[in-house]
Amino acid sequence: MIDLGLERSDRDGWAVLSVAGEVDVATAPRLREQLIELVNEGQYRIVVDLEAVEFLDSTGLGVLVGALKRVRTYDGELALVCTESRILKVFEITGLTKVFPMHRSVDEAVAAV
Amino acid sequence: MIDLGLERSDRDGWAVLSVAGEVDVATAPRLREQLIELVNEGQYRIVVDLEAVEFLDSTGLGVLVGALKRVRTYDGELALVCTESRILKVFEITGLTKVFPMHRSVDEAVAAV
Amino acid sequence: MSEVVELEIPARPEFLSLARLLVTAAAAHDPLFPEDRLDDLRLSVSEACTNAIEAHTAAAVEEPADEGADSIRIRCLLDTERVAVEVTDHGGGFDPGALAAHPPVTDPARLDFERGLGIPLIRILTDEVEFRPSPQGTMVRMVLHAVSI
Amino acid sequence: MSEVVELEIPARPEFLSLARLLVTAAAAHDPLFPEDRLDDLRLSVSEACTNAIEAHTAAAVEEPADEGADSIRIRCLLDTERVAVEVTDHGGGFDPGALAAHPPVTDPARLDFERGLGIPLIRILTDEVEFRPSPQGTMVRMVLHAVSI
Ligand SMILES: Nc1ncnc2c1ncn2[C@@H]1O[C@H](COP(=O)(O)OP(=O)(O)O)[C@@H](O)[C@H]1O
Ligand SMILES: Nc1ncnc2c1ncn2[C@@H]1O[C@H](COP(=O)(O)OP(=O)(O)O)[C@@H](O)[C@H]1O
Repeated sequence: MIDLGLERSDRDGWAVLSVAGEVDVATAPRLREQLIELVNEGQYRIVVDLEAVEFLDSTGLGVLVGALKRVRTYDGELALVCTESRILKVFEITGLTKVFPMHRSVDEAVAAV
Repeated sequence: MIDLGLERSDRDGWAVLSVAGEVDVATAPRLREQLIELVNEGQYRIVVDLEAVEFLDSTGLGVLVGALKRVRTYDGELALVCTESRILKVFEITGLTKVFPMHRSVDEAVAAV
Repeated sequence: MSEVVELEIPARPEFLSLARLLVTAAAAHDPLFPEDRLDDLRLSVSEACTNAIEAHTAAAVEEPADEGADSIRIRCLLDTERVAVEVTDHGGGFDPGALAAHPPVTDPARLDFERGLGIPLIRILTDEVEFRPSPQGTMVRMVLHAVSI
Repeated sequence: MSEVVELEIPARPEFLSLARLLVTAAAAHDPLFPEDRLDDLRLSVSEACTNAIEAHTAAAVEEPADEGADSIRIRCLLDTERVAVEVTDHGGGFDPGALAAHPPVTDPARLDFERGLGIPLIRILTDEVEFRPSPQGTMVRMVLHAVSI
Protein backbone atom coordinates (compact mmCIF):
# COMPACT_ATOMS: atom_id res chain seq x y z
CA MET A 1 0.00 0.00 0.00
CA ILE A 2 1.22 3.49 -0.75
CA ASP A 3 2.05 5.69 2.15
CA LEU A 4 0.66 9.16 2.26
CA GLY A 5 2.83 11.48 4.30
CA LEU A 6 0.88 13.98 6.40
CA GLU A 7 2.69 16.44 8.65
CA ARG A 8 1.18 19.25 10.70
CA SER A 9 2.88 22.39 11.82
CA ASP A 10 1.87 25.92 12.76
CA ARG A 11 3.00 29.17 11.19
CA ASP A 12 1.82 32.65 12.22
CA GLY A 13 -1.64 31.46 13.18
CA TRP A 14 -2.00 29.20 10.16
CA ALA A 15 -2.17 25.44 10.36
CA VAL A 16 0.20 24.02 7.77
CA LEU A 17 -0.48 20.52 6.46
CA SER A 18 2.40 19.11 4.39
CA VAL A 19 1.39 16.25 2.14
CA ALA A 20 3.84 13.79 0.58
CA GLY A 21 3.34 10.92 -1.84
CA GLU A 22 0.41 9.88 -3.99
CA VAL A 23 -3.11 11.18 -3.39
CA ASP A 24 -5.68 8.88 -4.95
CA VAL A 25 -8.87 7.12 -3.93
CA ALA A 26 -6.83 4.79 -1.68
CA THR A 27 -5.08 7.53 0.26
CA ALA A 28 -7.42 10.56 -0.02
CA PRO A 29 -9.58 9.43 2.93
CA ARG A 30 -6.62 10.02 5.26
CA LEU A 31 -6.14 13.53 3.85
CA ARG A 32 -9.87 14.23 4.28
CA GLU A 33 -9.82 13.02 7.91
CA GLN A 34 -6.83 15.17 8.74
CA LEU A 35 -8.46 18.28 7.25
CA ILE A 36 -11.75 17.64 9.05
CA GLU A 37 -9.84 17.20 12.29
CA LEU A 38 -8.16 20.59 11.84
CA VAL A 39 -11.52 22.30 11.32
CA ASN A 40 -13.01 20.47 14.30
CA GLU A 41 -10.14 21.84 16.38
CA GLY A 42 -11.11 25.35 15.30
CA GLN A 43 -8.35 25.81 12.73
CA TYR A 44 -10.00 27.74 9.90
CA ARG A 45 -6.84 29.14 8.31
CA ILE A 46 -5.10 26.26 6.63
CA VAL A 47 -2.19 26.00 4.23
CA VAL A 48 -1.91 22.68 2.39
CA ASP A 49 1.65 22.26 1.14
CA LEU A 50 1.63 20.01 -1.94
CA GLU A 51 5.32 20.35 -2.81
CA ALA A 52 6.13 16.71 -1.97
CA VAL A 53 3.06 15.29 -3.73
CA GLU A 54 3.97 13.07 -6.67
CA PHE A 55 0.49 12.28 -7.88
CA LEU A 56 -2.90 13.90 -7.32
CA ASP A 57 -6.14 12.78 -8.91
CA SER A 58 -9.74 14.03 -8.97
CA THR A 59 -10.44 12.45 -5.57
CA GLY A 60 -7.64 14.58 -4.12
CA LEU A 61 -9.07 17.69 -5.78
CA GLY A 62 -12.48 16.83 -4.33
CA VAL A 63 -11.11 16.52 -0.80
CA LEU A 64 -9.47 19.95 -1.11
CA VAL A 65 -12.69 21.50 -2.51
CA GLY A 66 -14.64 20.02 0.40
CA ALA A 67 -12.15 21.40 2.91
CA LEU A 68 -12.23 24.84 1.27
CA LYS A 69 -16.02 24.91 1.56
CA ARG A 70 -15.77 23.89 5.21
CA VAL A 71 -13.29 26.60 6.26
CA ARG A 72 -15.16 29.28 4.27
CA THR A 73 -18.26 28.45 6.30
CA TYR A 74 -16.28 29.83 9.23
CA ASP A 75 -14.92 32.77 7.20
CA GLY A 76 -11.63 30.94 7.03
CA GLU A 77 -9.31 30.23 4.13
CA LEU A 78 -7.51 27.29 2.60
CA ALA A 79 -4.42 28.16 0.60
CA LEU A 80 -2.30 25.79 -1.47
CA VAL A 81 1.44 25.67 -1.99
CA CYS A 82 2.20 24.12 -5.36
CA THR A 83 4.96 24.75 -7.88
CA GLU A 84 5.54 21.31 -9.46
CA SER A 85 4.18 21.54 -13.01
CA ARG A 86 2.88 17.96 -12.84
CA ILE A 87 0.53 18.81 -9.95
CA LEU A 88 -0.12 22.44 -10.88
CA LYS A 89 -1.45 21.28 -14.24
CA VAL A 90 -4.28 19.34 -12.59
CA PHE A 91 -5.52 22.53 -10.92
CA GLU A 92 -5.07 24.56 -14.08
CA ILE A 93 -6.98 22.33 -16.47
CA THR A 94 -9.90 21.99 -14.05
CA GLY A 95 -10.04 25.76 -13.49
CA LEU A 96 -9.45 25.27 -9.76
CA THR A 97 -6.53 27.72 -9.75
CA LYS A 98 -9.35 30.32 -9.77
CA VAL A 99 -10.93 28.76 -6.69
CA PHE A 100 -7.91 28.19 -4.45
CA PRO A 101 -5.35 30.78 -3.43
CA MET A 102 -2.23 29.24 -5.00
CA HIS A 103 1.24 30.06 -3.68
CA ARG A 104 4.84 29.20 -4.38
CA SER A 105 5.88 28.68 -0.77
CA VAL A 106 4.41 28.41 2.71
CA ASP A 107 6.02 31.80 3.52
CA GLU A 108 4.27 33.39 0.58
CA ALA A 109 0.95 31.76 1.48
CA VAL A 110 1.07 32.97 5.07
CA ALA A 111 2.21 36.47 4.09
CA ALA A 112 -0.49 36.84 1.43
CA VAL A 113 -3.43 37.55 3.71
CA MET B 1 13.93 0.19 -23.36
CA ILE B 2 16.31 0.24 -20.43
CA ASP B 3 19.56 2.05 -20.85
CA LEU B 4 22.74 0.34 -19.90
CA GLY B 5 25.44 2.82 -19.01
CA LEU B 6 28.92 1.83 -20.19
CA GLU B 7 31.90 4.09 -19.57
CA ARG B 8 35.53 3.39 -20.33
CA SER B 9 38.53 4.86 -18.63
CA ASP B 10 42.15 3.90 -18.03
CA ARG B 11 43.92 3.50 -14.71
CA ASP B 12 47.56 2.44 -14.25
CA GLY B 13 47.54 0.22 -17.33
CA TRP B 14 44.14 -1.26 -16.57
CA ALA B 15 41.08 -0.65 -18.72
CA VAL B 16 38.18 0.24 -16.42
CA LEU B 17 34.65 -0.38 -17.64
CA SER B 18 31.99 1.22 -15.44
CA VAL B 19 28.57 -0.32 -15.86
CA ALA B 20 25.33 1.37 -14.77
CA GLY B 21 21.71 0.20 -14.81
CA GLU B 22 20.15 -3.20 -15.38
CA VAL B 23 22.07 -6.07 -16.95
CA ASP B 24 19.67 -8.64 -18.39
CA VAL B 25 19.17 -10.51 -21.64
CA ALA B 26 18.07 -7.25 -23.30
CA THR B 27 21.14 -5.24 -22.34
CA ALA B 28 23.86 -7.86 -21.83
CA PRO B 29 24.75 -7.98 -25.56
CA ARG B 30 26.03 -4.40 -25.31
CA LEU B 31 28.21 -5.32 -22.34
CA ARG B 32 29.55 -8.35 -24.21
CA GLU B 33 30.39 -6.24 -27.29
CA GLN B 34 32.22 -3.66 -25.22
CA LEU B 35 34.30 -6.33 -23.46
CA ILE B 36 35.14 -8.06 -26.74
CA GLU B 37 36.17 -4.71 -28.19
CA LEU B 38 38.57 -4.12 -25.30
CA VAL B 39 40.21 -7.49 -25.81
CA ASN B 40 40.41 -6.90 -29.57
CA GLU B 41 42.25 -3.65 -28.82
CA GLY B 42 44.79 -5.63 -26.81
CA GLN B 43 43.49 -4.69 -23.37
CA TYR B 44 43.89 -7.87 -21.31
CA ARG B 45 43.79 -6.26 -17.86
CA ILE B 46 40.25 -5.17 -17.26
CA VAL B 47 38.37 -3.90 -14.22
CA VAL B 48 34.58 -4.05 -14.50
CA ASP B 49 33.08 -1.62 -12.01
CA LEU B 50 29.59 -2.84 -11.04
CA GLU B 51 28.91 -0.22 -8.35
CA ALA B 52 26.16 1.50 -10.34
CA VAL B 53 24.48 -1.75 -11.44
CA GLU B 54 20.95 -2.09 -10.06
CA PHE B 55 20.16 -5.52 -11.44
CA LEU B 56 22.29 -8.37 -12.78
CA ASP B 57 20.98 -11.72 -13.93
CA SER B 58 22.51 -14.99 -15.12
CA THR B 59 23.04 -13.57 -18.61
CA GLY B 60 25.19 -10.83 -17.10
CA LEU B 61 27.17 -13.42 -15.12
CA GLY B 62 27.67 -15.41 -18.33
CA VAL B 63 29.04 -12.39 -20.19
CA LEU B 64 31.54 -11.76 -17.39
CA VAL B 65 32.59 -15.44 -17.32
CA GLY B 66 33.09 -15.33 -21.08
CA ALA B 67 35.22 -12.18 -20.82
CA LEU B 68 37.29 -13.68 -18.01
CA LYS B 69 38.03 -16.73 -20.13
CA ARG B 70 39.01 -14.47 -23.04
CA VAL B 71 41.51 -12.31 -21.09
CA ARG B 72 43.00 -15.34 -19.33
CA THR B 73 43.80 -16.78 -22.78
CA TYR B 74 46.18 -13.84 -23.05
CA ASP B 75 47.44 -14.24 -19.49
CA GLY B 76 45.36 -11.24 -18.56
CA GLU B 77 42.92 -10.66 -15.73
CA LEU B 78 39.39 -9.45 -15.23
CA ALA B 79 38.65 -8.02 -11.79
CA LEU B 80 35.28 -6.88 -10.48
CA VAL B 81 34.37 -3.99 -8.22
CA CYS B 82 31.22 -4.81 -6.30
CA THR B 83 30.07 -3.88 -2.81
CA GLU B 84 26.26 -3.61 -3.17
CA SER B 85 24.83 -6.62 -1.32
CA ARG B 86 22.07 -7.01 -3.94
CA ILE B 87 24.61 -7.65 -6.69
CA LEU B 88 27.28 -9.30 -4.56
CA LYS B 89 24.74 -11.92 -3.52
CA VAL B 90 24.38 -13.15 -7.12
CA PHE B 91 28.10 -13.88 -7.29
CA GLU B 92 28.13 -15.45 -3.85
CA ILE B 93 25.28 -17.93 -4.34
CA THR B 94 26.67 -19.08 -7.69
CA GLY B 95 30.15 -19.54 -6.23
CA LEU B 96 31.59 -17.06 -8.74
CA THR B 97 33.25 -15.01 -6.01
CA LYS B 98 35.83 -17.81 -6.14
CA VAL B 99 36.33 -17.33 -9.87
CA PHE B 100 36.56 -13.54 -10.14
CA PRO B 101 38.93 -11.31 -8.18
CA MET B 102 36.36 -9.22 -6.26
CA HIS B 103 37.25 -5.77 -4.94
CA ARG B 104 35.66 -2.96 -3.02
CA SER B 105 36.92 -0.13 -5.25
CA VAL B 106 38.71 0.46 -8.53
CA ASP B 107 41.75 1.65 -6.54
CA GLU B 108 41.83 -1.60 -4.61
CA ALA B 109 41.42 -3.67 -7.80
CA VAL B 110 44.26 -1.92 -9.58
CA ALA B 111 46.55 -2.06 -6.53
CA ALA B 112 45.88 -5.76 -5.93
CA VAL B 113 48.11 -7.17 -8.66
CA MET C 1 1.63 -3.16 -35.28
CA SER C 2 0.93 -2.47 -31.62
CA GLU C 3 2.77 -4.15 -28.78
CA VAL C 4 0.22 -5.37 -26.25
CA VAL C 5 0.79 -5.32 -22.50
CA GLU C 6 -2.08 -6.41 -20.32
CA LEU C 7 -2.62 -6.15 -16.58
CA GLU C 8 -5.35 -7.57 -14.39
CA ILE C 9 -5.76 -6.36 -10.80
CA PRO C 10 -8.30 -6.85 -8.04
CA ALA C 11 -10.98 -4.14 -8.20
CA ARG C 12 -9.75 -2.38 -5.08
CA PRO C 13 -8.20 1.04 -4.47
CA GLU C 14 -4.91 -0.29 -3.08
CA PHE C 15 -4.03 -1.81 -6.48
CA LEU C 16 -4.47 1.47 -8.39
CA SER C 17 -0.84 2.44 -7.95
CA LEU C 18 0.24 -0.79 -9.70
CA ALA C 19 -1.84 0.16 -12.74
CA ARG C 20 -0.27 3.62 -12.86
CA LEU C 21 3.22 2.19 -12.48
CA LEU C 22 2.82 -0.40 -15.20
CA VAL C 23 1.15 1.79 -17.80
CA THR C 24 3.67 4.59 -17.33
CA ALA C 25 6.62 2.21 -17.48
CA ALA C 26 5.19 0.53 -20.59
CA ALA C 27 4.79 3.88 -22.36
CA ALA C 28 8.19 5.13 -21.21
CA HIS C 29 9.56 2.13 -23.06
CA ASP C 30 9.32 4.16 -26.16
CA PRO C 31 11.65 7.13 -25.69
CA LEU C 32 9.45 9.33 -27.87
CA PHE C 33 6.85 9.58 -25.10
CA PRO C 34 7.92 12.67 -23.15
CA GLU C 35 7.58 13.17 -19.39
CA ASP C 36 4.57 15.51 -19.47
CA ARG C 37 2.59 13.16 -21.70
CA LEU C 38 3.45 10.28 -19.36
CA ASP C 39 1.91 12.40 -16.58
CA ASP C 40 -1.25 12.86 -18.67
CA LEU C 41 -1.37 9.12 -19.35
CA ARG C 42 -0.82 8.26 -15.67
CA LEU C 43 -3.69 10.47 -14.55
CA SER C 44 -6.14 9.42 -17.29
CA VAL C 45 -5.56 5.73 -16.64
CA SER C 46 -5.80 6.24 -12.89
CA GLU C 47 -9.14 8.06 -13.23
CA ALA C 48 -10.55 5.34 -15.51
CA CYS C 49 -9.38 2.62 -13.11
CA THR C 50 -10.84 4.49 -10.12
CA ASN C 51 -14.22 4.60 -11.85
CA ALA C 52 -13.92 0.92 -12.75
CA ILE C 53 -13.15 0.03 -9.14
CA GLU C 54 -15.99 2.17 -7.81
CA ALA C 55 -18.38 0.56 -10.29
CA HIS C 56 -17.47 -2.83 -8.78
CA THR C 57 -18.05 -1.56 -5.26
CA ALA C 58 -21.44 -0.13 -6.29
CA ALA C 59 -22.47 -3.32 -8.11
CA ALA C 60 -21.46 -5.55 -5.20
CA VAL C 61 -23.96 -3.82 -2.91
CA GLU C 62 -26.82 -5.17 -4.97
CA GLU C 63 -25.51 -8.62 -5.86
CA PRO C 64 -22.35 -10.48 -4.92
CA ALA C 65 -19.77 -10.57 -7.72
CA ASP C 66 -19.35 -13.73 -9.77
CA GLU C 67 -16.31 -15.87 -9.17
CA GLY C 68 -13.26 -14.20 -10.69
CA ALA C 69 -15.25 -11.21 -11.89
CA ASP C 70 -13.95 -8.92 -9.19
CA SER C 71 -10.98 -7.73 -11.17
CA ILE C 72 -10.40 -5.02 -13.72
CA ARG C 73 -8.34 -5.33 -16.87
CA ILE C 74 -5.96 -2.72 -18.28
CA ARG C 75 -4.83 -3.36 -21.83
CA CYS C 76 -2.11 -1.14 -23.32
CA LEU C 77 -1.55 -1.02 -27.04
CA LEU C 78 1.84 0.59 -27.58
CA ASP C 79 2.92 2.21 -30.80
CA THR C 80 5.86 4.45 -31.53
CA GLU C 81 3.81 7.63 -31.51
CA ARG C 82 0.79 6.77 -29.41
CA VAL C 83 -0.58 4.61 -26.65
CA ALA C 84 -4.12 3.26 -26.44
CA VAL C 85 -5.32 1.99 -23.07
CA GLU C 86 -8.52 0.03 -22.57
CA VAL C 87 -9.86 -0.27 -19.03
CA THR C 88 -12.54 -2.92 -18.63
CA ASP C 89 -14.69 -3.51 -15.56
CA HIS C 90 -17.54 -5.82 -14.58
CA GLY C 91 -19.55 -3.12 -12.87
CA GLY C 92 -23.06 -1.99 -13.65
CA GLY C 93 -22.32 0.35 -16.55
CA PHE C 94 -23.60 3.96 -16.87
CA ASP C 95 -24.68 6.58 -19.36
CA PRO C 96 -21.72 8.86 -20.06
CA GLY C 97 -23.99 11.30 -21.93
CA ALA C 98 -26.15 11.87 -18.84
CA LEU C 99 -23.47 13.26 -16.56
CA ALA C 100 -24.27 16.77 -15.27
CA ALA C 101 -21.71 19.55 -15.66
CA HIS C 102 -20.47 21.47 -12.63
CA PRO C 103 -21.39 25.10 -11.99
CA PRO C 104 -18.70 27.47 -13.33
CA VAL C 105 -15.63 27.63 -11.06
CA THR C 106 -16.37 31.28 -10.22
CA ASP C 107 -19.81 30.34 -8.83
CA PRO C 108 -19.70 29.76 -5.03
CA ALA C 109 -22.01 26.77 -5.60
CA ARG C 110 -19.05 25.05 -7.34
CA LEU C 111 -17.77 24.18 -3.87
CA ASP C 112 -20.78 21.93 -3.30
CA PHE C 113 -19.31 19.38 -5.71
CA GLU C 114 -16.44 17.22 -4.53
CA ARG C 115 -16.90 14.60 -7.20
CA GLY C 116 -17.44 14.40 -10.94
CA LEU C 117 -14.01 15.60 -12.07
CA GLY C 118 -12.71 12.22 -13.26
CA ILE C 119 -14.32 11.99 -16.67
CA PRO C 120 -13.78 15.71 -17.45
CA LEU C 121 -10.07 15.18 -16.68
CA ILE C 122 -9.92 12.14 -18.96
CA ARG C 123 -11.58 14.13 -21.76
CA ILE C 124 -9.05 16.96 -21.42
CA LEU C 125 -5.92 14.84 -21.11
CA THR C 126 -6.54 12.26 -23.84
CA ASP C 127 -6.55 12.74 -27.59
CA GLU C 128 -9.44 10.31 -27.95
CA VAL C 129 -11.78 8.69 -25.45
CA GLU C 130 -14.63 6.30 -25.96
CA PHE C 131 -16.96 4.79 -23.36
CA ARG C 132 -18.55 1.42 -24.12
CA PRO C 133 -20.94 0.74 -21.25
CA SER C 134 -23.06 -2.40 -21.10
CA PRO C 135 -25.03 -4.14 -18.36
CA GLN C 136 -22.05 -6.52 -18.01
CA GLY C 137 -19.63 -3.66 -17.40
CA THR C 138 -17.82 -0.84 -19.08
CA MET C 139 -14.86 -0.52 -21.40
CA VAL C 140 -13.15 2.85 -21.58
CA ARG C 141 -10.73 3.28 -24.43
CA MET C 142 -8.31 6.19 -24.26
CA VAL C 143 -5.72 7.20 -26.83
CA LEU C 144 -2.81 9.50 -26.08
CA HIS C 145 -0.30 10.64 -28.65
CA ALA C 146 3.31 11.18 -27.66
CA VAL C 147 2.86 14.78 -28.76
CA SER C 148 -0.59 16.08 -27.83
CA ILE C 149 -2.57 16.98 -30.95
CA MET D 1 -7.22 -15.88 0.16
CA SER D 2 -4.64 -14.74 -2.36
CA GLU D 3 -4.85 -11.46 -4.23
CA VAL D 4 -4.23 -12.12 -7.92
CA VAL D 5 -2.33 -9.72 -10.17
CA GLU D 6 -1.70 -10.85 -13.71
CA LEU D 7 0.53 -9.44 -16.44
CA GLU D 8 0.85 -10.39 -20.07
CA ILE D 9 3.79 -9.11 -22.13
CA PRO D 10 5.17 -9.77 -25.61
CA ALA D 11 7.76 -12.58 -25.51
CA ARG D 12 10.68 -10.24 -26.12
CA PRO D 13 13.66 -9.20 -23.99
CA GLU D 14 12.81 -5.48 -23.91
CA PHE D 15 9.65 -6.23 -21.89
CA LEU D 16 11.46 -8.13 -19.14
CA SER D 17 12.00 -5.01 -17.07
CA LEU D 18 8.22 -4.44 -16.96
CA ALA D 19 7.74 -7.91 -15.45
CA ARG D 20 10.38 -7.22 -12.80
CA LEU D 21 8.87 -3.84 -11.99
CA LEU D 22 5.33 -5.14 -11.63
CA VAL D 23 6.08 -8.24 -9.60
CA THR D 24 8.32 -6.36 -7.19
CA ALA D 25 5.80 -3.54 -6.77
CA ALA D 26 2.99 -6.05 -6.23
CA ALA D 27 4.95 -7.86 -3.52
CA ALA D 28 6.12 -4.62 -1.91
CA HIS D 29 2.43 -3.93 -1.45
CA ASP D 30 2.59 -6.07 1.58
CA PRO D 31 4.96 -4.38 4.00
CA LEU D 32 6.06 -7.71 5.46
CA PHE D 33 8.07 -8.50 2.34
CA PRO D 34 11.54 -7.13 3.10
CA GLU D 35 13.95 -5.57 0.60
CA ASP D 36 16.30 -8.55 0.28
CA ARG D 37 13.45 -10.98 -0.41
CA LEU D 38 12.12 -8.55 -3.02
CA ASP D 39 15.56 -8.79 -4.66
CA ASP D 40 15.31 -12.60 -4.63
CA LEU D 41 11.82 -12.41 -6.12
CA ARG D 42 12.91 -9.91 -8.80
CA LEU D 43 15.77 -12.14 -9.94
CA SER D 44 13.83 -15.43 -9.87
CA VAL D 45 10.96 -13.97 -11.88
CA SER D 46 13.36 -12.36 -14.32
CA GLU D 47 15.18 -15.65 -14.90
CA ALA D 48 11.94 -17.54 -15.45
CA CYS D 49 10.70 -14.87 -17.87
CA THR D 50 14.03 -14.88 -19.73
CA ASN D 51 13.72 -18.64 -20.25
CA ALA D 52 10.10 -18.23 -21.35
CA ILE D 53 11.09 -15.57 -23.88
CA GLU D 54 14.01 -17.65 -25.18
CA ALA D 55 11.70 -20.66 -25.53
CA HIS D 56 9.49 -18.55 -27.81
CA THR D 57 12.46 -17.46 -29.90
CA ALA D 58 13.62 -21.07 -30.24
CA ALA D 59 10.13 -22.36 -31.11
CA ALA D 60 9.58 -19.61 -33.71
CA VAL D 61 12.56 -20.84 -35.71
CA GLU D 62 10.78 -24.10 -36.46
CA GLU D 63 7.23 -22.86 -36.91
CA PRO D 64 5.69 -19.42 -36.85
CA ALA D 65 3.80 -18.67 -33.64
CA ASP D 66 0.00 -18.82 -33.61
CA GLU D 67 -1.93 -15.58 -33.54
CA GLY D 68 -1.73 -14.06 -30.06
CA ALA D 69 0.48 -16.86 -28.77
CA ASP D 70 3.62 -14.78 -28.79
CA SER D 71 3.18 -13.47 -25.28
CA ILE D 72 4.08 -14.75 -21.86
CA ARG D 73 1.88 -14.56 -18.79
CA ILE D 74 3.03 -13.72 -15.26
CA ARG D 75 0.49 -14.47 -12.56
CA CYS D 76 1.20 -13.30 -8.99
CA LEU D 77 -0.70 -14.75 -6.07
CA LEU D 78 -0.11 -12.44 -3.15
CA ASP D 79 -0.55 -13.45 0.46
CA THR D 80 0.56 -11.74 3.64
CA GLU D 81 3.54 -14.00 4.16
CA ARG D 82 4.32 -15.33 0.71
CA VAL D 83 4.12 -14.70 -2.99
CA ALA D 84 3.59 -17.34 -5.65
CA VAL D 85 4.43 -16.43 -9.23
CA GLU D 86 3.48 -18.52 -12.25
CA VAL D 87 5.25 -17.80 -15.52
CA THR D 88 3.62 -19.41 -18.54
CA ASP D 89 5.02 -19.54 -22.07
CA HIS D 90 3.97 -21.07 -25.38
CA GLY D 91 7.44 -22.35 -26.24
CA GLY D 92 8.48 -25.91 -26.95
CA GLY D 93 8.83 -27.18 -23.37
CA PHE D 94 11.89 -29.00 -21.99
CA ASP D 95 13.00 -31.63 -19.52
CA PRO D 96 14.15 -29.89 -16.34
CA GLY D 97 15.56 -33.17 -15.01
CA ALA D 98 17.94 -33.52 -17.96
CA LEU D 99 19.93 -30.32 -17.42
CA ALA D 100 23.65 -30.92 -16.96
CA ALA D 101 25.47 -29.42 -13.96
CA HIS D 102 28.47 -27.15 -14.44
CA PRO D 103 32.01 -28.22 -13.52
CA PRO D 104 32.95 -27.02 -10.00
CA VAL D 105 33.81 -23.32 -9.87
CA THR D 106 37.43 -24.12 -9.00
CA ASP D 107 37.84 -26.14 -12.22
CA PRO D 108 39.27 -24.00 -15.09
CA ALA D 109 36.78 -25.73 -17.40
CA ARG D 110 34.03 -23.86 -15.52
CA LEU D 111 34.88 -20.86 -17.69
CA ASP D 112 33.70 -22.71 -20.79
CA PHE D 113 30.10 -22.29 -19.64
CA GLU D 114 28.47 -18.90 -20.04
CA ARG D 115 24.94 -20.23 -19.77
CA GLY D 116 22.93 -22.55 -17.58
CA LEU D 117 22.84 -20.44 -14.41
CA GLY D 118 19.20 -19.37 -14.64
CA ILE D 119 17.47 -22.45 -13.23
CA PRO D 120 20.14 -23.02 -10.53
CA LEU D 121 19.57 -19.41 -9.40
CA ILE D 122 15.80 -19.94 -9.30
CA ARG D 123 16.27 -23.09 -7.22
CA ILE D 124 18.47 -21.29 -4.72
CA LEU D 125 16.39 -18.12 -4.38
CA THR D 126 12.90 -19.59 -4.13
CA ASP D 127 11.35 -21.61 -1.31
CA GLU D 128 9.52 -23.82 -3.80
CA VAL D 129 9.76 -24.22 -7.55
CA GLU D 130 7.90 -26.48 -9.90
CA PHE D 131 8.31 -26.87 -13.68
CA ARG D 132 5.30 -27.99 -15.67
CA PRO D 133 6.54 -28.46 -19.24
CA SER D 134 4.28 -29.63 -22.04
CA PRO D 135 4.50 -29.60 -25.84
CA GLN D 136 2.27 -26.49 -25.71
CA GLY D 137 4.64 -24.64 -23.43
CA THR D 138 5.89 -24.45 -19.91
CA MET D 139 4.54 -23.19 -16.61
CA VAL D 140 7.05 -22.41 -13.89
CA ARG D 141 5.60 -21.90 -10.45
CA MET D 142 7.80 -20.25 -7.84
CA VAL D 143 6.95 -19.57 -4.22
CA LEU D 144 8.86 -17.12 -2.06
CA HIS D 145 8.14 -16.52 1.59
CA ALA D 146 8.61 -13.08 3.07
CA VAL D 147 11.11 -14.64 5.40
CA SER D 148 13.20 -17.29 3.64
CA ILE D 149 12.61 -20.71 5.20
N1 LIG E 1 -16.72 2.52 -15.36
C1 LIG E 1 -17.86 3.02 -14.84
N2 LIG E 1 -18.88 2.20 -14.49
C2 LIG E 1 -20.01 2.69 -13.95
N3 LIG E 1 -20.23 4.00 -13.73
C3 LIG E 1 -19.26 4.88 -14.05
C4 LIG E 1 -18.03 4.45 -14.63
N4 LIG E 1 -17.26 5.54 -14.85
C5 LIG E 1 -17.97 6.60 -14.43
N5 LIG E 1 -19.17 6.21 -13.95
C6 LIG E 1 -20.24 7.08 -13.42
O1 LIG E 1 -19.98 8.41 -13.83
C7 LIG E 1 -19.87 9.26 -12.70
C8 LIG E 1 -18.90 10.39 -12.95
O2 LIG E 1 -17.58 9.90 -13.00
P1 LIG E 1 -16.35 10.88 -12.74
O3 LIG E 1 -16.46 12.05 -13.68
O4 LIG E 1 -15.11 10.08 -12.85
O5 LIG E 1 -16.54 11.44 -11.29
P2 LIG E 1 -16.64 10.67 -9.88
O6 LIG E 1 -16.05 9.31 -10.08
O7 LIG E 1 -15.87 11.52 -8.95
O8 LIG E 1 -18.09 10.63 -9.55
C9 LIG E 1 -19.49 8.35 -11.55
O9 LIG E 1 -19.90 8.87 -10.30
C10 LIG E 1 -20.23 7.07 -11.90
O10 LIG E 1 -21.57 7.14 -11.49
N1 LIG F 1 10.48 -22.23 -20.21
C1 LIG F 1 11.35 -22.99 -20.90
N2 LIG F 1 10.98 -23.53 -22.08
C2 LIG F 1 11.84 -24.30 -22.79
N3 LIG F 1 13.10 -24.57 -22.39
C3 LIG F 1 13.52 -24.06 -21.22
C4 LIG F 1 12.68 -23.26 -20.41
N4 LIG F 1 13.38 -22.90 -19.31
C5 LIG F 1 14.59 -23.48 -19.42
N5 LIG F 1 14.70 -24.17 -20.57
C6 LIG F 1 15.87 -24.93 -21.04
O1 LIG F 1 16.73 -25.15 -19.96
C7 LIG F 1 18.03 -24.64 -20.25
C8 LIG F 1 18.70 -24.12 -18.98
O2 LIG F 1 18.07 -22.97 -18.52
P1 LIG F 1 18.84 -21.97 -17.56
O3 LIG F 1 19.38 -22.72 -16.40
O4 LIG F 1 17.95 -20.83 -17.25
O5 LIG F 1 20.10 -21.46 -18.37
P2 LIG F 1 20.18 -20.71 -19.76
O6 LIG F 1 18.86 -20.08 -20.02
O7 LIG F 1 21.28 -19.73 -19.56
O8 LIG F 1 20.53 -21.76 -20.78
C9 LIG F 1 17.80 -23.58 -21.31
O9 LIG F 1 18.93 -23.36 -22.11
C10 LIG F 1 16.65 -24.18 -22.09
O10 LIG F 1 17.11 -25.08 -23.05
